[in-house]
Amino acid sequence: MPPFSRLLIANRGEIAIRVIRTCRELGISPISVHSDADVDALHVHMADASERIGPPAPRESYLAIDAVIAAAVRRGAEAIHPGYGFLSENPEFARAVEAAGLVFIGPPPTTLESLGNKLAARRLAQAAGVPIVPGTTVALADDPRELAVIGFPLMLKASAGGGGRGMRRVDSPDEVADALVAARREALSAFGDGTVYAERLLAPVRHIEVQLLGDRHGRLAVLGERDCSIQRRHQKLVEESPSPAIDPGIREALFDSARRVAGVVDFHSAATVEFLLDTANNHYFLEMNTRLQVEHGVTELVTGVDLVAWQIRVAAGQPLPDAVMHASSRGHAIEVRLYAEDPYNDFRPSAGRITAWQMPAGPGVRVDAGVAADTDLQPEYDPLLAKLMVHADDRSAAVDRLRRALDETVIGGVQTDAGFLRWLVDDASFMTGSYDTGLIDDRWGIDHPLPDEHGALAAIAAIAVRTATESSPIRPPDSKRAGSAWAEVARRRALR
Amino acid sequence: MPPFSRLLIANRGEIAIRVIRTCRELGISPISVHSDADVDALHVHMADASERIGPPAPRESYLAIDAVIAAAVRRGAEAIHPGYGFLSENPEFARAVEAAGLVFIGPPPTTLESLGNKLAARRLAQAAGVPIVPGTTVALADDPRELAVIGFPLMLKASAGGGGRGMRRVDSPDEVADALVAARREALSAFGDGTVYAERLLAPVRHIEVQLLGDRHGRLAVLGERDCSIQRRHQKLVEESPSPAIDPGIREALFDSARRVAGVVDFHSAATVEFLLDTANNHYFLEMNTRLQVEHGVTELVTGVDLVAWQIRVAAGQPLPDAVMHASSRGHAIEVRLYAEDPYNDFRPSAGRITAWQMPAGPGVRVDAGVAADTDLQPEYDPLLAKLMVHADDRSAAVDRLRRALDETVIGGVQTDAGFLRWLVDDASFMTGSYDTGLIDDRWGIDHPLPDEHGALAAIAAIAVRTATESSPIRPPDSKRAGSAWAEVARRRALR
Amino acid sequence: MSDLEARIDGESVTPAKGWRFEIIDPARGIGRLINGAASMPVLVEGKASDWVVTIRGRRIPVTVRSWREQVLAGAETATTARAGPAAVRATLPGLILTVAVSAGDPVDEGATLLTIEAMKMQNDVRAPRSGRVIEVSVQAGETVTTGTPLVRLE
Amino acid sequence: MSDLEARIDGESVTPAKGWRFEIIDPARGIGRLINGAASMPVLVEGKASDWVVTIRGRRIPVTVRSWREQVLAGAETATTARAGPAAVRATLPGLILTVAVSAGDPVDEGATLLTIEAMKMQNDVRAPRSGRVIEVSVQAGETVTTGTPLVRLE
Repeated sequence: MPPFSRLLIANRGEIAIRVIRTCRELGISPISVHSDADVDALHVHMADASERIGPPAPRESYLAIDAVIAAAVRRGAEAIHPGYGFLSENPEFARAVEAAGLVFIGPPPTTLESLGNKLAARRLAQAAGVPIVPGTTVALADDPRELAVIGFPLMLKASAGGGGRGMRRVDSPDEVADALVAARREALSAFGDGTVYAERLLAPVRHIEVQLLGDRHGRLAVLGERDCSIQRRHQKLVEESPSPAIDPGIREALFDSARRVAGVVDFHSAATVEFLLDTANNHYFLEMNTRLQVEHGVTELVTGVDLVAWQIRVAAGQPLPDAVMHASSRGHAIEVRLYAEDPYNDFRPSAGRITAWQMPAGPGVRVDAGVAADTDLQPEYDPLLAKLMVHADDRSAAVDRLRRALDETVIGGVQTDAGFLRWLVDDASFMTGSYDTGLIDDRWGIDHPLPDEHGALAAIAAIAVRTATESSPIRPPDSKRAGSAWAEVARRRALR
Repeated sequence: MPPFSRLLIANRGEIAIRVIRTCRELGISPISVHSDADVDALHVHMADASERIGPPAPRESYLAIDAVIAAAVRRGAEAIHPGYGFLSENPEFARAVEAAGLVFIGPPPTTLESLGNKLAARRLAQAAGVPIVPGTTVALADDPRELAVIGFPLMLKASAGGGGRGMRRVDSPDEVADALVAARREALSAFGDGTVYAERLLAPVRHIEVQLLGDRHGRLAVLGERDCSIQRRHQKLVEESPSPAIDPGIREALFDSARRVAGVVDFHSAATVEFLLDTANNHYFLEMNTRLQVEHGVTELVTGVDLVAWQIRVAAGQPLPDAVMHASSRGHAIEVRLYAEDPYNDFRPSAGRITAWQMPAGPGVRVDAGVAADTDLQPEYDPLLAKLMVHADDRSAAVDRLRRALDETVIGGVQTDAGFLRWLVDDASFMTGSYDTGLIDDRWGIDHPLPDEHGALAAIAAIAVRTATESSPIRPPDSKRAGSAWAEVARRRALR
Repeated sequence: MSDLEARIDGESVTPAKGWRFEIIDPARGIGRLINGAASMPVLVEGKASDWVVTIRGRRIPVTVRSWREQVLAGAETATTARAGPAAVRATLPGLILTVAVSAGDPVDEGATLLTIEAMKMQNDVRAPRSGRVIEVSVQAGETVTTGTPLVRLE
Repeated sequence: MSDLEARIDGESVTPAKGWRFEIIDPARGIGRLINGAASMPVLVEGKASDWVVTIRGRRIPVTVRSWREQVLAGAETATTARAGPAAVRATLPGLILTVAVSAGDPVDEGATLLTIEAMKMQNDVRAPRSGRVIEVSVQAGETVTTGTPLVRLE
């Protein structure tokens, strides 16, 4: 018996497809939603049906609580999976789902509420006896004297924040005023709440998080950790499990802290407790994300536990079996996120149409993609194209596999961060696992120069293709393929 | 340090690509070979270089020992991986490789020799105290009286055989003469050796095989079993691990028999010992394949051991580490082979061009493919297109995942066995794991009728597409896409 | 649309009730059949009246004709049915291994006419009906492609 | 072939020695660079003189011109260089959040002209060089696409 007969996924892109796949495996009919920008999106085509929920702007579609719930009711869905981002950690949404008589796939609304406020979560962790990053535990005033006590450099953060928004680094007292205005403005615009707090900026530091999975009967499984220290703009680019930085003692200390935080709230479903780890191996609570994490697949690869399937099952009341409670970690997994971002221009989003799209395959490779060839990127949404994951016996084999997989990857039409990722797998600090959150700033920089040898190779390729296509007749301008001059080469080869 | 700096793969299709991928991960430069029919094959494009070894006929290219070794020498390869089929179990080839000063990735030539002769292998297993399928242990005479003792029905098999060739079922004494002539003729034409022996036809039985991996220092790892009972023409279509039919006691008995057979020969590299298991749980030695098996990926998924990487490492003299020696099995894996064969016409090979090619992805799915969109199938070679593998917590979840993956699979232009496989995942005997080698004959048949509801659905789709493309202008006849009438729909959509 | 009739294996087929077809990827001919909760991916290839619809891995040839085309096609079929000798053609490419009949031989339906080796397998080509062999167009050792006439029956 | 010159970022580039390029999949523009033992997959998109070569994930724009085209292009570039006011354009699509300057304002190189929100991020648009603002073409709240002129500098 499937846990539900019909489930609506209140999200888009790769995570909507991830949930659709599990629905199909569980015998649940998946229903998707779409904005006007996503009529032809991949997640819409893979669902059994899709409901329009509004115009492209997220606030009017994927964040529109009423529209999403109306869609679920219209289609007779019994449950809603929010994915990550958008409404996934919104207690108001979770309450509205339950008020409509549907099941929300996630922790209880009160838990979303107490942990969604980052300041409240800091107080909560502190009360549970878990070390937090030194800083304020109440909202900053407009002229915050207490900052001098914390010391510089420090980070201003939005209490309602997440995903790196509303964050500002402050290096000295005279930068405080401007930074506070900027952080408040960004926080207000992004979350409708200008409350800001301060944390000392710890560096060098690693970002390590612990995956939790709980049922509605009080059982809590700790499914290992993920090291997410490679970030740009405080957003993760690469995640791996196990962390190459910790030993069993530190791991157990992190697990213990994670259990403590979860223990003070009413918890079930999947969540992640994030920590910073300094060079003295002290760890500090950062926040607890009460939803599926982008990088959950890394944990699935090493533990063999299907997190999305269990989120859905525990939401329907099923208890966690011993096999999940005592799941052990095997081998090493690494995920890299393929973003439509230009790593040669400070990782700014790139726009356009994907002209070529070839993903790697074979042993130990998993790809969760949200796009395909001929997809037009929608500037309204997150530029994540796909998650490329590898799994192997040990870390060294996983890095070798990742390099092989990246070499099989072909994406045309837009610059992606694949250029950075391919550099990364040959970087000494990544190969040894000794990197920290400063890797991109310290070793990559903002405008990584083009190696001369790559320029010289590009010249060969361009001259060779121009020569090969020289005799080609002019192609009609409506040809969709970017490499349209190649068409003649293809035709001649086909005739031979 | 890579085990070798350059390695030649004496094969084609998916297995050549499989080995190329591992070469890249190990830092080895992969060199491929190709016949004139394979100039544009995928495996050629993925290697660092490819050498022409002859015309399309296998005998003049992929089976041409001198041409393959000359190619390896020309390119400075230090080792040759033979894949499966072709020259992989040919002792003459293994000797020629070593005579050329190169490393053969496989067991020693003497072992290929003693196990390649199926009759000799039967005697060898019997001497090792392993039960063999009842039958003859010497070559059959032209008028074999001993057949009466074995009893009917029985199987005539080619001593030099493999892959189902040179096999004939004999149901009664008066069929013996004709069957013997036919089996001899096929054996002679396929292997150049008309020696034939007889085995009682056991039914119902399951086909279960044990994966072995040995190093050059006397260590032998037993890496679990695979159940390969779903066959057509005595060739496997579906494989899974663990076998749903056996308990730990039977498993240990199979492992013990496998160890005994390997113990009487000089063994290293990867090999598989095949058994039949009857309903009383008696097992009988069938043969030992001294090479990588098509279905090796199933074992890789449950054990986490990269068989190809270890084949290469042990060939270079590396010992097997304890992690491999004691690798345990986790979860359940199933492989289905996507063949260009028509399951509605007795699984006969289909020919043509692949017009659409979309493989599944996401959690727990591995695809090893040898073709892509626009590949022309070469009638000279094995019609295997790709191996679709799934891995999940338990068998039931693996079957659900396989169903989901098959529903994501789109292959256009040629009939494949996907139609059978999609039927299989809903078949009661497959879902319960209670099937035996008679499944296709007993439950599928030769010309599986078209369900009325599928015909009625096909009618809707065809009428809808004709209607949608009705207003389309006539397309130029050289358009490569089979669904060329669709082009107008695509164009209109792109303009919108 | 009601003007169009679908035929499978020559039989008229009534489209399934309650289902509709949605185009997904027109560049590759991929669509989805939808019926409320259920849906099924399908590949549709072809043009004009000749289509091949792949459902659950099975390629189903569907002829879609307007009434006008049906009338024309009907006349043509009638002509074909009256035609005399039957040509047995290769259904797959391969090497002719043995030829079991000669011109003039009478054969029963199902009798082996010749053997073709293709993709590692020996395949018997059998008589589609009883009759007398008029002509054998190939000999052992010859390579044939799909559609090559092999034997003509009276 | 020796007639063709490749330029990257306006600089003439000498093709790498010892390497050759092999076409793999012309339908999608995929090829491979080969140098004895080593090889590297590459994607080549474009036509005529404008190409983008993707190597190790980096898109490298390469201009390939014959001598004749170089002479013509040289004349054109010279004209452009002499042109006066500089237009600052949007490099990504998004929503104008704030506009920090007005016509007539003097700005220093690197000064923030306005802020665009795109893909969840606030991006500052800065002055490419010092000068006086001639015109501001957008206002806060407006949505712009890539290439939209935002501000003109003297």
